[in-house]
Formats: sequence, C-alpha cells, structure tokens
Amino acid sequence: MVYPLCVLLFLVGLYGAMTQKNLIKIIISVTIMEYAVNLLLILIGYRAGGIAPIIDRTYEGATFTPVSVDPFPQAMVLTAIVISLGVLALLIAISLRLYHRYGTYDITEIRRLRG
Amino acid sequence: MNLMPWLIAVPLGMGFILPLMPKRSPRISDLLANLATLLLVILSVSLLGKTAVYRVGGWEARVGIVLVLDGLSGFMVIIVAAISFAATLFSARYMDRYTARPKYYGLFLLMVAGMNGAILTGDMFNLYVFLEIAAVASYALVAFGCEHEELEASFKYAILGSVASCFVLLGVALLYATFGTVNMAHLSEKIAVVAPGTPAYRVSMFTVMLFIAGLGMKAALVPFHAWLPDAHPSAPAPISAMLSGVLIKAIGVYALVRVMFNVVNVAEVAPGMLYALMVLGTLSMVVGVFLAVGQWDFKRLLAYHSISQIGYVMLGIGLGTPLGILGGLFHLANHAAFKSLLFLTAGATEYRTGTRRLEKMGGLGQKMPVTAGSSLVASMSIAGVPPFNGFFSKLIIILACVEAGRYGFAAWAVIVSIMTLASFMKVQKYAFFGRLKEQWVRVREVPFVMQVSMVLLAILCLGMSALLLPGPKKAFLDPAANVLSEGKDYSSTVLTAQTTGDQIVVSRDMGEK
Amino acid sequence: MKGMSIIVRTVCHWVSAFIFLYGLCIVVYGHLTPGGGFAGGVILACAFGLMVLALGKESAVRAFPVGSASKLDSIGALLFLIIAILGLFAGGGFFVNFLQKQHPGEEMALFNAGIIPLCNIAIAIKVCASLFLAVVVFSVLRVVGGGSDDEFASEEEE
Amino acid sequence: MSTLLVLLFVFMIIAAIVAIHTNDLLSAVISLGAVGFGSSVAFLLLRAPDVAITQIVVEVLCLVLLIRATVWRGIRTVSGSRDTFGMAVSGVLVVILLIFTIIAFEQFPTFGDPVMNRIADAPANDYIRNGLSETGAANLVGAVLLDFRAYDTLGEATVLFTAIIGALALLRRKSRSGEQPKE
Repeated sequence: MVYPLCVLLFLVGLYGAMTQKNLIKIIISVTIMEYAVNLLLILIGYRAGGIAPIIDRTYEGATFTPVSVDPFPQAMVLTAIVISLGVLALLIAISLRLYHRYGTYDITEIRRLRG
Repeated sequence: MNLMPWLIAVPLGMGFILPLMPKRSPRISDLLANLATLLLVILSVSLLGKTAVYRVGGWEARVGIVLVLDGLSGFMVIIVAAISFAATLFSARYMDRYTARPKYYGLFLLMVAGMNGAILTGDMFNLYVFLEIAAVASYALVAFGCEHEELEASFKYAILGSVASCFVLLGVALLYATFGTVNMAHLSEKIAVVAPGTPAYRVSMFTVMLFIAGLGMKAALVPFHAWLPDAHPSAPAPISAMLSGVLIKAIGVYALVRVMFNVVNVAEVAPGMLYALMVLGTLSMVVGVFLAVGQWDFKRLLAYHSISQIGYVMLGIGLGTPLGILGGLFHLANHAAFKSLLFLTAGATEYRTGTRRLEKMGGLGQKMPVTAGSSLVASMSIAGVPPFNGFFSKLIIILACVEAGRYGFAAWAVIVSIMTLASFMKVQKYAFFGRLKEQWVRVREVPFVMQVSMVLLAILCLGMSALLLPGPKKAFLDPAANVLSEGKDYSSTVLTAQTTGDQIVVSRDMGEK
Repeated sequence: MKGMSIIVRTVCHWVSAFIFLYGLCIVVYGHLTPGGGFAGGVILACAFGLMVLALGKESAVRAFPVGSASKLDSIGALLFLIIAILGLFAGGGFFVNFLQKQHPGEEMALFNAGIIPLCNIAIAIKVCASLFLAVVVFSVLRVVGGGSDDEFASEEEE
Repeated sequence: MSTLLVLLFVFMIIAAIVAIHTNDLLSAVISLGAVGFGSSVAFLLLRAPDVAITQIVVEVLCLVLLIRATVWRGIRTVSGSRDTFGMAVSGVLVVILLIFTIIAFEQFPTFGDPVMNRIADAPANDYIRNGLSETGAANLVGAVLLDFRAYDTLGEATVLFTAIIGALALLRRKSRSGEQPKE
C-alpha cells in the first residue's frame, strides 16, 4: 500500500513537469519527483519495528544487528537530497535570468527557439 | 602508484582551484586549464591497454566503490581527454568575448571530471552522482552567455535532464530493493541467474526501460531529443564541441550501453530490448537527418546531425553482434573527432563573421583557409567519403546489418548516409566555396591557437582510419568491443580481481581473446 | 535592502547565534549522532540566511563577506579532495581512512573514526559557504524584467 | 505505523496536487513545503533521523530561495491559459506509467522487509555488522557516507559546488566583455 502511494507522488510530479507552463511551477514539480524517489529509497530500507542505524550503549554488537534499519539507502538519500538542492539552486538562477531577459515566467511567452 | 584516481582527481582539483583565480588576468586560467587537459591526455594514453580494478577507500568491490578500467572505459577516457584538450585550446582565444573566464574553466573541468567519473565507475549509484556532476556543469555552460536563446535552451535542457536523472535514480532504487546491491559486477552476477517470469525478472526489465528513458534522454535518442537542437547550438562553440562530441556519449550512450550489456546483459536475458535499441537508433538516424536538411543555422544543423549520428552508434551497438558493436564504437570515436571539429569550425566562422546563418556566408574559404580546410575534412568524414574515418565506421555498421540479416536497417543507414552527404555539400557550398561576399572582404583567419586546435582534430580525423589496421585495432578497438560482446565476463573480471600491495588489481587481459 | 524592525533584529541576532552553535555541534558530533557535515553546513548557512533576511544584506555581508565566502567554497571542496588524496599517500589508496587504520580511537569518543570528522568539517565549510552565497545572491538581485545587462545587479565583490 | 504512513502519504499527495494546480505561486511554494515537511516526518517515522534533519533544513532553505526568487518580486499568480490537449496526453502517459509500475511492484518485496533479511551477501549486512569496528563511527549512516562510500560524497559535494559556481556565473553583472575580435 505504501509503495504505490509513493509512485503516485512521483507521477503527480511528472504530470506537473509535463503540463505546467510556469517556470517556478515546473521547478516545483521536478522537486516533488525528487522527494518521491527519496521516500521510495527510505521505504526500501525500512525494517518493521526497527531502530535507527546509530549504535549506542543500549544496543551493542549482536543485539543491534537484527533490529537496525538499512543504513545504505539513507546514505544514498542524503546524497540525492544535496544533489537536488544544487540542481534547484541552478534552476532558480536560470529562471531568474530568464525573467530578467523576458519579463515573464510563462514558457509560452519564452519562445525564441523553434526546437 | 596506480594512476586511475588521478583521472578524476586532476580535473576535480583544478576545477576547485580555478574559480579562485583572478578575473583580471585570464591567461593564468587559460594556462592552468590547458595544463590540466594535457595532463589528462597523458594519463589516459599511459593507461591504454590496461585492465584494472581500483578499490576506492580500500574496500572490496561488494562493500565499497570500485573504479573499473577495461577496454571500453580506457577507450572512452582517451576520447574525452583528446576532445577536451582541443576544446580548451580553442577556448583560450574564443572566450575573449565572454567575462568570468575562471568560472568557465572551472565548470568545464568539473564537467570533464564528471564524465571521467561516470566512465570509470563500477557502481550504479556512483554513476548517478557523476552523471549529475557532468549534467549540472553542462546546464550552466549552455547558458553561459546569458542571452535569451541560451537561457531558454538551458532551462529546457535542465528540466529534461533532471527528470531523466530522476528516472535513473528510480531505476537504481528498484535494483537495490530487488538485489540488495548497487555494485555493477555484483548486480550482474545476480541478474544472470534470474529466471524469466519471476518478480525479480519483471523488476529488472522495468528498470532497463527506466534506464533507456533516462539515459536515452541524456543521449538524445529520438523520442527524447527535443532539448538537443536548442542546447547544443546555444552554448559557446568549445562547449558545443564538448557536448556533441563527448558529453552525450559519455553520460548517454556509454552509460546506457554499460548498463544494458554489462549489468543486465540484455543480449542473453532479453534480446527484445536490443531490438528496441536498434529501432530507437534508426528512428534517431532518420528523424535527425530529415530535420537537418532544411536547416540554415550552421550550429543547429550540426546539432541535428548529432542526433542522426548517435542513431548510427545505437544501431551498430544494438545489433549485438561483435562486428556491429565494433562498428558502433568506432563510429562513436569518429563522431567525437569530426563533430567537435565541425562545431569548432562553426565557432571559428562565427568568431570572425558574427553570424551562424549559412546563406549570409560565402567564399570564406579564400579568407580563412585553415578553417575551411579542416571543415572540409570533417564534412567528408561525417558524410562518409572513402579515405576518411566516417566512411569505414559506417561501412562496418552497414555490413554488420547485412551480416545479421537486418536488410531494412542497412537500407536506412545507406539512405541517411546519402542525405548526410547532401546536407554537408550544402554547408561547404554556402559557407566556404562560391563567390566572396562584399561584407566579408576584411575577414581574416582566426588566431593561431584556434587554428592549432582545429588542425589537431583534422589530423585525428584523417589518422583514425588507421585504427582499422590490425595492430591499432587490436590495441584500441578490439578490447573495447570485447567488453560489450562478452558482456557477462564483466562481473567475473571485477569480482575475482586479485589484490596486490599497492591496490593495483590487474586481472587477465580482456583484449587477448 | 533594509532590515526588519528592531524587535525582529534583536531576536534574530540572539537566535542566529544559537543556531550557529547548534550547527557546529551537529557537524562535530556527526560521526556519533544523527547529522553530519551536510546537515550541519546547511544549518550554519541558515543562521547566516536568517541574518540576511532580518538585518539586511549589508550587516550579514559585514559578518561574512561574499568574496571570502566564495573562496571558502573552493577551499572546503579542495580540503575534502586533499583528505582523499592524503589517503593515497599515507594509506595506500584513494580515500583510505588512514587515520583510523593507523590510530584507531576509543569507540564512541569524539576523537575517533579517523578521517570521518575531518571530512565532516571540510564539507560543512563548503556547504555553508556555498549556500550562504546562494542566499545572498538570490535575495539581493534587483531583477527588472526585460532589462539589459546594466540594470542587472548581482553583486559579487572581489 | 503503516496506517500513519499511509495517511502521511495521502496528505503529501494532496499537497503535491495543490502545489501543481493552484494559480497562486505563494500557495504553490508553501504546498511544496508541506510535501517536504511531510517527507521529513516520514523519514523520522521510518527511523532515518539523519535524513530527516537534512531534509528539514534543506527544505527551509529551498523555500527561502524560492520565495525570495519569486514571490518577493511581486510575481504572485500564474497567468495564461491551460493547454487541455497537452494535459490529456500527459494524463494518458502518466496512467500508462502507473499501470506499468503497478505491474513491476506487484510482487515487490513487502514493506518492512529490508534487503538484509532476504539477501545474505548484501553490503548492508557488512555495514551493520562491521561498521563500528572498521570505521569507528557509531552513526552508521556517517560511516557509509564518509568511509565505505566516501567517493560518492565527494561527488555530491562537487555537484553542489558546480551548481553554485554555475549560478554565480549566470547571475554575473556583465556576460559579454564587449571586446570585439581584433582586426
């Protein structure tokens, strides 16, 4: 039940990225897609009734191994979050410059190229 | 000491240092950037012919990240290094028109580092990370001039690129959930034993589709090509040369082929996927050339031809036969040389005349002999005129199609080749031959370093036909093609590599077979 | 750009100091508790961002000049790479955790885990500097639609 | 636990739909914030405190950047007509993708059953078993991030560096030097 909902979130973002006409709305849609993928990775690593993958004095050695959730997807998601922050900053910079040139955020009015 | 990590550390470190350089004295940045790319050429040539596995952080392949140098990645690294050296040499004078040169070179070298990282990595998630480095740097470089068209093209490119990266990351996540690992060799070992029809098989096929969509978008295969004809012409000329010459190959074609042949090994697991690759390739080939024929913008025309030529590469590799793969990879290398040369000559004419419209040019050959000469060489190569490299690679691809019994595909390849020839005859006629127009009487040849970089690439275009001679073929092309045609050997090569004292892990030479 | 009212300014001054300390704490204890270089670096940048928003750009830039932020950005990234390359010379491989291999610290101690805390610090410097730059540059731009280059004022002082 | 997560996801999907369909940019950005904070809470519920901390601070920063970039400049509403045909085509495409994904997820490992249970030689097992003894870091996410897979983290830092350098380069005051090639 949880996985399909996560995919649905991804597809909502994809739908937005395909249909929106406003630069900021497109950026928001792409960000939603990235959130959905991050959530999916963390869902994959979850262990029912598990604990966070941080060893402290109460859980040491053998008692920790069978209860910890998977630390690997968490590390991947941390990386992915920072990458999406970087991409977001660059996209905002491009759209600011576009606004400066064209005076609008509407892509139907930003159309000098034909491709 | 093993030289492999330096292929990434050198451009990365220089990319970090260059933005610190003073803006007032651009020559320091020129010098450092050229030094870095020259060093990359030396490093990559010195690694030629080796097969090695490097364990980053000293962890074994399963646990940590490995860098894998085999025939294919060595081949790609040399192409990237050679083209980026020519491009930095060209930039030294071409970029006089722009400000913020230290940032330009910084982004350039970070893009090269991203490509080298993506080529050398043996880990799916690491592939995603380095893909993003190269892609993010290229988004910024496309918009570097900050003009209307450049920003528009860059935004379109960046959004499509981000969506594509999301697909790639989704694919990596699904593979991890199913097989518990993201190491390419380890994954390949696990996918090889999956029986068709099982849930794991279904997930891996879905993942391959995600990768075709995501990486195909980066490689500009036809249904996903919309960004390329805008983005590539808009960038400064050396960047266009890098994007068309190597970026779409390193993070598009190479990554896709690596995943499909070495990780999933579609040739055995799902031959239908290879057929899909061939269809996409042929579609790109045909659509690209039809869109190119009517173009009058020099760089835009070249960009459409990039789509078409990538189609050839995909068709050759998609055949899956050893000859087809050889032809595809050879065409990939050739295309890197002649397409970047064509973009540089287009940049050189624009540098002097200030226009990219072909109908406004004319007779420039009299005033710019070096540019015209190298452009002629590159045009003949891309059009497949006999003594030049493009002829041989296209011939091999067509022969491979015939050999595999795919006559329809072979026919399309011949037709597209003829149309390419027609299109480039038009370019030569309007731009460099004919009567010199009144307004271009005072045009002069471009500065010396720009000539040097164009002549270097022209010599490369001429000399690359020699790669088909038995000796060079055995050293350069065969090992690369073997990596793909013997796709399932990849995992055993990486996983059984023996550790020695200095972490240099050399296994059996894959080129020997 | 002007700042906000005096109450907001005073509160933000105090609060940003605490946020800053919290960020440092997250960075330094990154290998023992949740957090690490990235989270900590972003928190540090948020402390500066709060100052930019509340006190106005001038006072924030006085505390952390844009020129040195852009230098720190490169230096932080370079430090991380240098740690990686040091592993090549001291530990026999790129990114080898040579400190931990040679001098394993006491488990659960602050000075432990070899290069991990060092990497956290380098990353924090880098992330903080670059995000501070992003906040400053995006919030001080005076963008007028359809303008030419001259009306475009992104100030990155040398 | 599972019901809570489902409710959280439904909330996030609604917020995402609002973010995409509202005509007011400020509401759209705030709804994006709702999605982000929702995912941060989800990370906390899924026992990923590192990710939750990072997500929440990154979210704050994203919102600040987006609001300062757009709404602050007085651009509040989305104008322009909607392209019904494009929406229909995208809708069909999304539905097709949804069907494909549901097929792919049909016998996907059940939720709460991580790879360590199913696959003996998964690297995650090594990380959990030997992470502390081999790297000395008690926070295993930190151990994976900065020791086992530190190379990824170098790449990640580079992406951020590249993006910021790129943004600074794009927002420079003058893009052309105005210097004509010397004749």
